Amino acid sequence: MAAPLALHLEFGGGAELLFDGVKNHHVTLPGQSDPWDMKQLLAWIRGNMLKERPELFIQGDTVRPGILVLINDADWELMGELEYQLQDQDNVVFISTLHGD
Amino acid sequence: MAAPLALHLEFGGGAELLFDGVKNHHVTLPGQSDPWDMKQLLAWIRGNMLKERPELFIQGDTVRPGILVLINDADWELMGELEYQLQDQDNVVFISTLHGD
Amino acid sequence: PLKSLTTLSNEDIMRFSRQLLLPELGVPGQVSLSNKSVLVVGCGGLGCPLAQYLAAAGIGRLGLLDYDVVELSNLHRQVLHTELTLGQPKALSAAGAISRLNSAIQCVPYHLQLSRENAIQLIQHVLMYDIVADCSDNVPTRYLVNDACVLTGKPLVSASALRMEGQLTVYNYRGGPCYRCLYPSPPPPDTVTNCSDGGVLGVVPGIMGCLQALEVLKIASGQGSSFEKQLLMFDGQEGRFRSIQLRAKQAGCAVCGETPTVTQLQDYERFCGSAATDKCRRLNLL
Amino acid sequence: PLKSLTTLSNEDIMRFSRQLLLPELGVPGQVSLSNKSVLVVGCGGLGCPLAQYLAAAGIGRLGLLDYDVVELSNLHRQVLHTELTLGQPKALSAAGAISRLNSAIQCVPYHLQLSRENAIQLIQHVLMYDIVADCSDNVPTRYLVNDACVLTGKPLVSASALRMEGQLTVYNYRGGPCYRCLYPSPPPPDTVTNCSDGGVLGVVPGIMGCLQALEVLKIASGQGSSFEKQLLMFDGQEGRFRSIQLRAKQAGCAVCGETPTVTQLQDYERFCGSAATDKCRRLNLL
Ligand SMILES: [Zn+2]
Ligand SMILES: [Zn+2]
Repeated sequence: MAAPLALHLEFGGGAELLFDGVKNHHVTLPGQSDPWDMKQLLAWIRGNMLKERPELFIQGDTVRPGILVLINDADWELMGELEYQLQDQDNVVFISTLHGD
Repeated sequence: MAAPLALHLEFGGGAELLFDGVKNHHVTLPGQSDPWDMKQLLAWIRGNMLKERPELFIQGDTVRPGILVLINDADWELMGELEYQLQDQDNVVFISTLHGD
Repeated sequence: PLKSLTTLSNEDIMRFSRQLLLPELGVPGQVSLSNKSVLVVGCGGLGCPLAQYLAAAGIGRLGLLDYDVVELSNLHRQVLHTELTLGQPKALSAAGAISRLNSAIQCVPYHLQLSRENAIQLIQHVLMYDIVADCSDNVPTRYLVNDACVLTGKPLVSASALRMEGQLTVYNYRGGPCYRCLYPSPPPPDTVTNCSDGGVLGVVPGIMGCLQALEVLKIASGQGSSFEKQLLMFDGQEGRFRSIQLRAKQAGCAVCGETPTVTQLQDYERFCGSAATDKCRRLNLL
Repeated sequence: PLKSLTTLSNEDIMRFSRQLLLPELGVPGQVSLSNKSVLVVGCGGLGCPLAQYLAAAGIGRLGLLDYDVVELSNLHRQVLHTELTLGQPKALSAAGAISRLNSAIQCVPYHLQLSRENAIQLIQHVLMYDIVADCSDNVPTRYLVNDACVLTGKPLVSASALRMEGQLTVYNYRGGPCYRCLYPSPPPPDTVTNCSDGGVLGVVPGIMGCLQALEVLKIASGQGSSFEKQLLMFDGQEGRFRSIQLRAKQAGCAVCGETPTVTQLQDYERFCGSAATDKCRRLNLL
């Protein structure tokens, strides 16, 4: 049984508008027998934080195209993407790509 | 007898020109009985790193007017200035004030 | 192609004296700038400050591409245009302002809507330039410009701005990723917000366009960029910059990967499900 | 003082529509901008982009102060001036460019060398403005402008640039330090490098001037600044920004402290041992 996990979640580039316009969220994931991974975090966000139109954030079991995920200031592709095992105090950023001039 | 101390020293805003134009220096201060403080670090820089015209960097026992000292990304005034006791892996920045348009 | 200069004129030495003093630039760097050409895709909030500072710094040739005409609602951020050029094509309005600042710059305006039909024309334009700056205002154009740069081997300095935020990356440069490596699939059209929908504080694209100009100048003068595997994010409300380490070039990328499926330009409006303009309003959700 | 507006005209609503969409600004923020006045000290590499974006955003009145005339060596970074305004006072050249961009802005040029003799005049100018932006090119002027702001209670948004580096801080604002709190004594004259001596890449003051404009706009619209107790440092070669936490206002400060000794403007050239211009060359060591 692993201990609860404190995370700093950030949303930017417009993605925060799906979370009441709040960019910074300090959340605690409950303890569970296996370590938390990113796939589970996305399901948890969907179940606990997303109020409406979850398809604007999540499609299938990953984030929708056009949202970049950063784990501790690095592209999540460098960290294992959905399989990354979260550590206590990790910083996870979901940033919507901007297209405007 | 304290262990040797590894520091990251940075010079910017033109102060690097007194150090062969090199902005980043990783240095190790030898172990000594008392902890190293900023006053001693300045004397060590003067004795070991400054090649010429030390008065352009140090005046009396402190830095010359117009150089700002930052310890771990905070103004050294918040950290005790000359009395601050250095810790292993500290980052110390000496930045010359810019005046140009 | 530009004729190749090897020295500076006396007037150049006077004009650029303050930057010739820089050890990072010097006479060789300045000569290199004067032999380089840059295609600016979009003469809006990013393209205006970018073109302004590239011309001021002595880039040899600037291509200025835009499909649009100057409107009053542009002037809060598109600072090369003026009340007197309202209604003119932006590419022409920008070229006029540029030549008042530095008449020695070769300035080539392209008043052009990018589409499937003129894709071959675009590739030929891109081929004539050394560096491309993406200052566009819509998703299809960003994929189109990316693919054109990969197919012609040109570095792409890309910035974007919306509301009070900005992003900057250099694509397809020294082993770094291209835009498709990062974003293999386009965003669903109803998640895309542009400046017409979401608004933008004018000086935010000003900041991002200047940063973009700096990276173009560093590449053009031979210093190299800091952003070929990094994303710079700016939050103007918090006054905060953050640098993010990006993935390497992806072996499976559809255009720059080992077995590319995109070997010529495509229909990007169909690919993205949206038009290559920022005019038509969409669901304003993200 | 500016006459106080409470609504926007239809033309304003068109012109500023893209920034009116921002929840951080909106109509109240835009009305507030149109009722604010900003004194820009120095129409050079920082002052040009700053004034350009403040005018574009709809600041009600801009004071443009400079002692100098436009030279060819300015044009690589001072982008409001043009080949046609060479030899003109910079304050006038800048005012002309500003009114082409937004003719509704009240633009007041001051062609003026700051000195002990016109210190009282300066204080009276400063009193008429809501916010001061220091875009000057020399040390005596930076102390003079700081003291004038403290004595009149105005926020001072200060930036500087040299070579490929820039710095930005907001002084004398919401309990933060003033310039003298940070730098109680002036630097020895032979350690001071200006742009004439050390050079500067033009787009670096472009970036810093835009960032300075953003902080002015945030203060003028009531959002407040991010930099009243912070120093933003930019290294253009590494493409790196860093925010430094600064000391609070100092009880012992000679001008903003509890028992100030500076209660009126002084002779700043004597205090600094150098002239209030960037013309005369000095030892080029730092
Ligand atoms: Zn790719
Ligand atoms: Zn003070």
